Amino acid sequence: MTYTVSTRTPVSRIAAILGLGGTLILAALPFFAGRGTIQDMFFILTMLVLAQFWNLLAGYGGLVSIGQQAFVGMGAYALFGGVILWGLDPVSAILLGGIAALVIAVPTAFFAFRLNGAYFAIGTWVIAEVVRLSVAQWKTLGGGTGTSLPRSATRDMWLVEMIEEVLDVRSAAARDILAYWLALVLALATIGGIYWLLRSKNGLALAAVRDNTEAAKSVGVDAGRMKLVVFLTSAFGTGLTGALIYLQKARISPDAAFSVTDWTAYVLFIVVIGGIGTIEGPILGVLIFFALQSLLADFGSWYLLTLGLLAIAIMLIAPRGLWGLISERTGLHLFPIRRTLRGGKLSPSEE
Amino acid sequence: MSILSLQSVSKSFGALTVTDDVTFEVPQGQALGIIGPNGAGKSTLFNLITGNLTANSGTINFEGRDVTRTSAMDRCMAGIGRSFQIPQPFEKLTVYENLLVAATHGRRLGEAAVRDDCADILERTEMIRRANTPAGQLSLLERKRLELARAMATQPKLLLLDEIAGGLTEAECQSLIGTIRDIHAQGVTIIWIEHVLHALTSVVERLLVLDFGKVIGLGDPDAIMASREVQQIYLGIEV
Amino acid sequence: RDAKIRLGYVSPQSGPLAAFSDADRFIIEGFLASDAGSNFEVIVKDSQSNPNRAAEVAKELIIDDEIDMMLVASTPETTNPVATTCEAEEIPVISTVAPWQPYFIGQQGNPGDPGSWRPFDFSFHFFWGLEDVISTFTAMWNQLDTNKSVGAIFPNDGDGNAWGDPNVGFPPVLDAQGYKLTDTGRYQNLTDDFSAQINAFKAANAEIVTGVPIPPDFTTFWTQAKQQGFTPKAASIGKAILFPQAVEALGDQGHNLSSEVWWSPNHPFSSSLTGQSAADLAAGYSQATGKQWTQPIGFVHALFEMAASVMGRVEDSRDPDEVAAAIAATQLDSMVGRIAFDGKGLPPFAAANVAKTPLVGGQWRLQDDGSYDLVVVDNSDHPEIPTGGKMEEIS
Amino acid sequence: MSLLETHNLTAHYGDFQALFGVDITLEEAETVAIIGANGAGKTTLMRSIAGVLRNAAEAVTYDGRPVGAQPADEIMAQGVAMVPEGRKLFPSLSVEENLLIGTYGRKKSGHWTLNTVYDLFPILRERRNSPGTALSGGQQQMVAIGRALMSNPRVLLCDEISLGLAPVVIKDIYAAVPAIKAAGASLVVVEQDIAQAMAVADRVYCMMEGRITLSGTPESLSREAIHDAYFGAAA
Amino acid sequence: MIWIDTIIQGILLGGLYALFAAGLSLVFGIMRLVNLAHGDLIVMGAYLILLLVTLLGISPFLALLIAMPVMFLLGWALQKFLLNRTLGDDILPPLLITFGLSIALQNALLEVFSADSQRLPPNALTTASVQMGPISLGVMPLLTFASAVLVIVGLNQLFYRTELGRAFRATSDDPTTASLMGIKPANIFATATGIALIIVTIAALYLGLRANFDPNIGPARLIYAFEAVIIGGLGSLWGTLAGGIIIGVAQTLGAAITPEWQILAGHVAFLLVLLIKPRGLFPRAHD
Ligand SMILES: Nc1ncnc2c1ncn2[C@@H]1O[C@H](COP(=O)(O)OP(=O)(O)OP(=O)(O)O)[C@@H](O)[C@H]1O
Ligand SMILES: Nc1ncnc2c1ncn2[C@@H]1O[C@H](COP(=O)(O)OP(=O)(O)OP(=O)(O)O)[C@@H](O)[C@H]1O
Ligand SMILES: [Mg+2]
Ligand SMILES: [Mg+2]
Repeated sequence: MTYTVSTRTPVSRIAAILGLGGTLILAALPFFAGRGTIQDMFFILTMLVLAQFWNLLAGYGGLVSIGQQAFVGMGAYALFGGVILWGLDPVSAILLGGIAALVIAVPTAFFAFRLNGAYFAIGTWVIAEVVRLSVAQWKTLGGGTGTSLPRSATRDMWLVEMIEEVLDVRSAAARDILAYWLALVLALATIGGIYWLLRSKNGLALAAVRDNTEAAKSVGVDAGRMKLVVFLTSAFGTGLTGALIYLQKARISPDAAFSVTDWTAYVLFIVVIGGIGTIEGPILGVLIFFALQSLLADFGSWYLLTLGLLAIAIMLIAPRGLWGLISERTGLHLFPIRRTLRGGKLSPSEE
Repeated sequence: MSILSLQSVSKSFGALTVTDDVTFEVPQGQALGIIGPNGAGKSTLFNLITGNLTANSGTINFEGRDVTRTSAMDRCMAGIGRSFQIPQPFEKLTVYENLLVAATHGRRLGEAAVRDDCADILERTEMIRRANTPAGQLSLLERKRLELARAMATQPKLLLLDEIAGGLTEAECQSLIGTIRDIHAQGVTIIWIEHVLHALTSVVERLLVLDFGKVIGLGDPDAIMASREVQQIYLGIEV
Repeated sequence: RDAKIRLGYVSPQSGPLAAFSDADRFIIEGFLASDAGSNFEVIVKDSQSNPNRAAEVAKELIIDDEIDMMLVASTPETTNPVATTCEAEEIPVISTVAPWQPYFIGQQGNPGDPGSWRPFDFSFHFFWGLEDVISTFTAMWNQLDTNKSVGAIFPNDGDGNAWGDPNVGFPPVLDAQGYKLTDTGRYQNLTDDFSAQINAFKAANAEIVTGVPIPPDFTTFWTQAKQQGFTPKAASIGKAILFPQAVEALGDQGHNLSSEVWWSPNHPFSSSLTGQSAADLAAGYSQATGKQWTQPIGFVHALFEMAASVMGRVEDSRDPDEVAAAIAATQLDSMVGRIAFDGKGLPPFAAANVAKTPLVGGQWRLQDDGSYDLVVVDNSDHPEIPTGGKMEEIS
Repeated sequence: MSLLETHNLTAHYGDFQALFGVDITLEEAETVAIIGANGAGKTTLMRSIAGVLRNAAEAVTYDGRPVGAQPADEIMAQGVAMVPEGRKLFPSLSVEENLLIGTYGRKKSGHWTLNTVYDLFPILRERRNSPGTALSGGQQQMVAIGRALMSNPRVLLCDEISLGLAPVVIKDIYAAVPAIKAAGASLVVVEQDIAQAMAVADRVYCMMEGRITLSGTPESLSREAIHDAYFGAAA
Repeated sequence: MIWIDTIIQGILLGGLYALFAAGLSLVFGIMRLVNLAHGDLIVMGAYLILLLVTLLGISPFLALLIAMPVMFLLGWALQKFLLNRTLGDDILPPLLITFGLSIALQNALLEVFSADSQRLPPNALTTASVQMGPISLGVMPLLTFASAVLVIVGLNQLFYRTELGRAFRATSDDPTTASLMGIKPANIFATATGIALIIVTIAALYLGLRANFDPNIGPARLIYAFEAVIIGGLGSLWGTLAGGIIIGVAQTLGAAITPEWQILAGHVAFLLVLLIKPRGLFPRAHD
């Protein structure tokens, strides 16, 4: 009697093919799209990465953090420090950003993991404030004033010259394209990595912990370690993203880099509106967020007012987010993780 | 050698002492039954053995190692498997995935390595047809079977079963007895809490009676069942 | 040329700094209605007082709206991200309403290391600098009889760090002029308690207070100072008491607070665009909006004067290098005085990018009807601007 | 017309169905017992009647009115009180406050007041100011019963009030039942202790897997029949 | 002497924080609701008082009396029709809804009142002080502190002496069982939020009298309020006062060393307390 296991569904196969095609188009985008599009896509991709990592934390790990700005800011400041103080190339300094975020994530976890639920949320927020206030004392990087990346550093960045030549664009545009490609790689790696995690036995364990922690422990799942790994991973990824975002902005200040609204509240909005606990949710969420911003941002406070009201409305209508609503109605999963056992006594007629 | 030994183990919730100075040993390979009135502390005793609760005092040894303060996960890895009285399935996962969690994490193996084992356990517990059903949709009986199957998937040396026969029809009960005997025959030590006495006595070699958190009897099942005290306390029947 | 010249304009129109932008609409409408203005299209973006947002909208203006030149106003929180973006994008930008040090030094990679500072190619700025505010403040204090002991409240933000800077800020100048400065360190904005500073000032027997706090913090400080029995003879404060509403919020405690004055209806300047005098402009604003005049009005107006002047002197407005060269060559008599990037009064490193405008000192005087009037009390650096009275002690 | 009836009552916890069409009746001044194995659905039945789990309006009728769709507080206000399984005292409240909460929002008086409850369970008078949860299990159960009585209910639902109690304490608790009936309440008693149930009830329902499998007066039911209904038909 | 003054000023500052926190403590304690809009509600209260003061020309204290019932009704409706629908084990829905409420409120205030910073008209009391030996204490901070203590005494009376208070505590322990006792948890929660908004109005009065406010100033104070609630212990009102004082004193002590550490010191004190007592100083025995 032999059994096989598969997670694919017909829909997911189509989705995979479409996804592959989409990825190729996205990779080739700089060859035919204007700079505006590239920048919009950069914004979408970086917000998507932040959203995926927050979703990993809150949606899969049950760790509702409102202190993600600590990792964005830390990653960004590490990039500036690496470039300005130690003369690193900006592209390699992005990695430094991820590592710096990881380094502060360790003591943060030590502290915050003693807290639960709402306490955890507030605790992470306070820690992020502590990091912000401490970084604001870092006088060589401008303290509370902030600082800008020297133009020489960004101009001579790796690959920029090559892109300039190959695509025949100005240096500023080449930098955008490089940043876009980096963001694309990061986003694909993030989605791929999270999908891989969810399909691994550790992903299964995460789901089990989410369903029933006590029972999960009783079958040998190390719930504490799972959470720690998730926390550190998302800190690292968030730090990388922070560094990349500020590489592109080229100017930093503590208030901007550690903004709870920009890097946590909007991210939370994206995930929850799209659908928490799914990979599809943040993708849908970031598109909605971007659409709203492009349509309404010029209306100043009316834009933010609308955003706030929309958050309330969607939470009341679709508590599991828009993707939750869609997949409930249609049973659609673009990233299926359910393992289906086939064969043996489960011959098709009995299935 | 005894696989499990408890030395003066006590546990209380606030003012309520639920496990009161319990001492006993279970020899390797034995099947021990536990009976006692509702609220006697049977399930609590299980929770103490598995690490879901920590004892206030006393020591618990498993395979000669003191495990009193170790976590539920560590004890699972050491070889203690359990079913919950109130089934605790991972509701969003399918039956097969429920087993997969237990097998891959309880035994630190890869998914491919445990696939056939899991399927085999599902067959033996007659759950194979439900393999791809989310556990949240199971009926109570199926949930209880899943509890057993998931516990087996961790390949325990000591298996703790908490009221898995309640509510079964006689035929189902017999098949369950068969399954448990099977497991036992493979050398797994079993401790089984059960109110369905005929099922229990047809498997276990010794019986432990718990009342108000105290051990009030331990020995040969027939002798224990014959005692007047047990008849009165347990069956609530005036004899 | 048939197409209009495209100007991008960024300012904090919402959020905590929105008061700076109250007159934007009035000025821009006036500009577009003027003769020169009819050649222009102005695309206005709101930074929402948020530096992240400021950088984003700057990029949008450059890339999506394909502007020819950027104008940006009001506080380093908005000017710096926009100017940095333009510099990177190689788009000419003119900024104002931020002292030039936080603008220039704040955009350097390592603000602590003057050796590493570099001039900009496309970024230009006109306003006054810290040396002006220091000289104006000390001139005002010198009108009074004090013990020359000064307490300072400098926050940890763009302005505060510049004012308190040991090289370019207050400390060296005050030292040179024989003032004793008590600076307790950079506090965070939105601090709720200033007793540490007040205690330190009392201990130093400070008779003068200076600083550049945000309005709520100054109110907290000033109220607490009174409660705790600290009563300096002079209080010269930047930023916080710029707007009449902020002074009115102090009740009668605002009387004789002093501040830097960069523009007023009494300034003897007129517009190169419309020929209006400063008084005309202020009166026009009050008439159109029903609000009292504020200092940014003149500078936002001058920003558009600059745009008209620069673009009038170029062949191809779409050529960033030509436009940048035209800005650098500006010699304009504007609503805020003469603007020229001739390095006058500036250290060599900033000479190419900064033009200085005149600064005088003023005092808020409580009127009988409960409102406040800003009276120029010191013009020692710019005698051409008339004074309306003498410096008075806070009683 | 009976005081309380259920008609084809069902209940779900998420995807899981716990009750499958349960019909029971309770007459005025009657005591019925519901017995069954663990997980049979006894508690679920009580929670459905009390309004914690909602149902179609017609699924539960009380005094002739359909009340199945009403929330717990409204059902309580009409005179159906419950002693929940596991006592569920409010830990932040003292014994006396726990009792008083039973009268929340009600001005109507009746037989049961603080005094009469203390007379019924004198030990509570001594412990009136202790936190409710500092009491022994039996005393806590007394508080839970007293708390339900304070509302002077017409129907009292008791879910496993002997659970985890010593036989002597159980005797004390059940000794209070005649007084409760005398004060005018009809009782639904859920019990796992069959003997106890038989002793107190006028009629008995036996449940298995969410269904009623047997009902009748205690005298009419044999031990074998109960055993079958309890654990499934014997082979 | 300076140290004593520093500590006393810190205690008085703690009174302000406790006042900001008391309403939050009530709501958090009873419903486990993390209300991110609390700071903005305080600012809204300040604008309401300002509006009454300017329209009717009355004293702020009189305006407070009019504003309180208005805010109560608002809180009641907010809870009943919006927040009640988000309660449950999951903390995310209330987090997102109150965040939405927070930015909606900020921007609505911005539209109506503009970004100009405002202040309730100062009066003689604003800068008045009493001399205690060498230390000069502001009347307004003293009044703020006294109000915080009064609010907490009042809430304690309500909680431990009234039928409503019993219902609050019972519902907080276990809403399901409370409903079996004839309590409507939805209404109890609505009443609690209503009362919280009455306290918010009192906090708003002092916020407006103390310094300038503008529509964006709410969130900055929210974090201190949360800290005070958490280090005090869930549901402990005196704990909230203690928490506020700890943060206030930590801030003034930190500032006395150097103002750069002022706010940092408050946060660090919070983290230290939680490191030693993860459930706060006065946790409830259960939960
Ligand atoms: N976490 C807990 N907190 C407080 N009391 C508890 C807790 N867990 C169990 N108890 C109490 O401990 C006592 C023993 O419970 P336990 O579940 O061990 O009984 P049991 O013998 O398994 O009963 P049953 O046969 O009904 O399953 C009961 O009175 C129960 O209410
Ligand atoms: N909150 C819940 N969520 C999911 N399932 C539940 C819940 N409560 C009860 N159940 C399930 O419903 C079924 C009936 O439970 P119920 O508590 O009504 O049984 P009972 O007859 O009262 O049992 P006991 O004798 O143990 O009290 C059981 O299978 C139980 O696991
Ligand atoms: Mg049990
Ligand atoms: Mg039950």
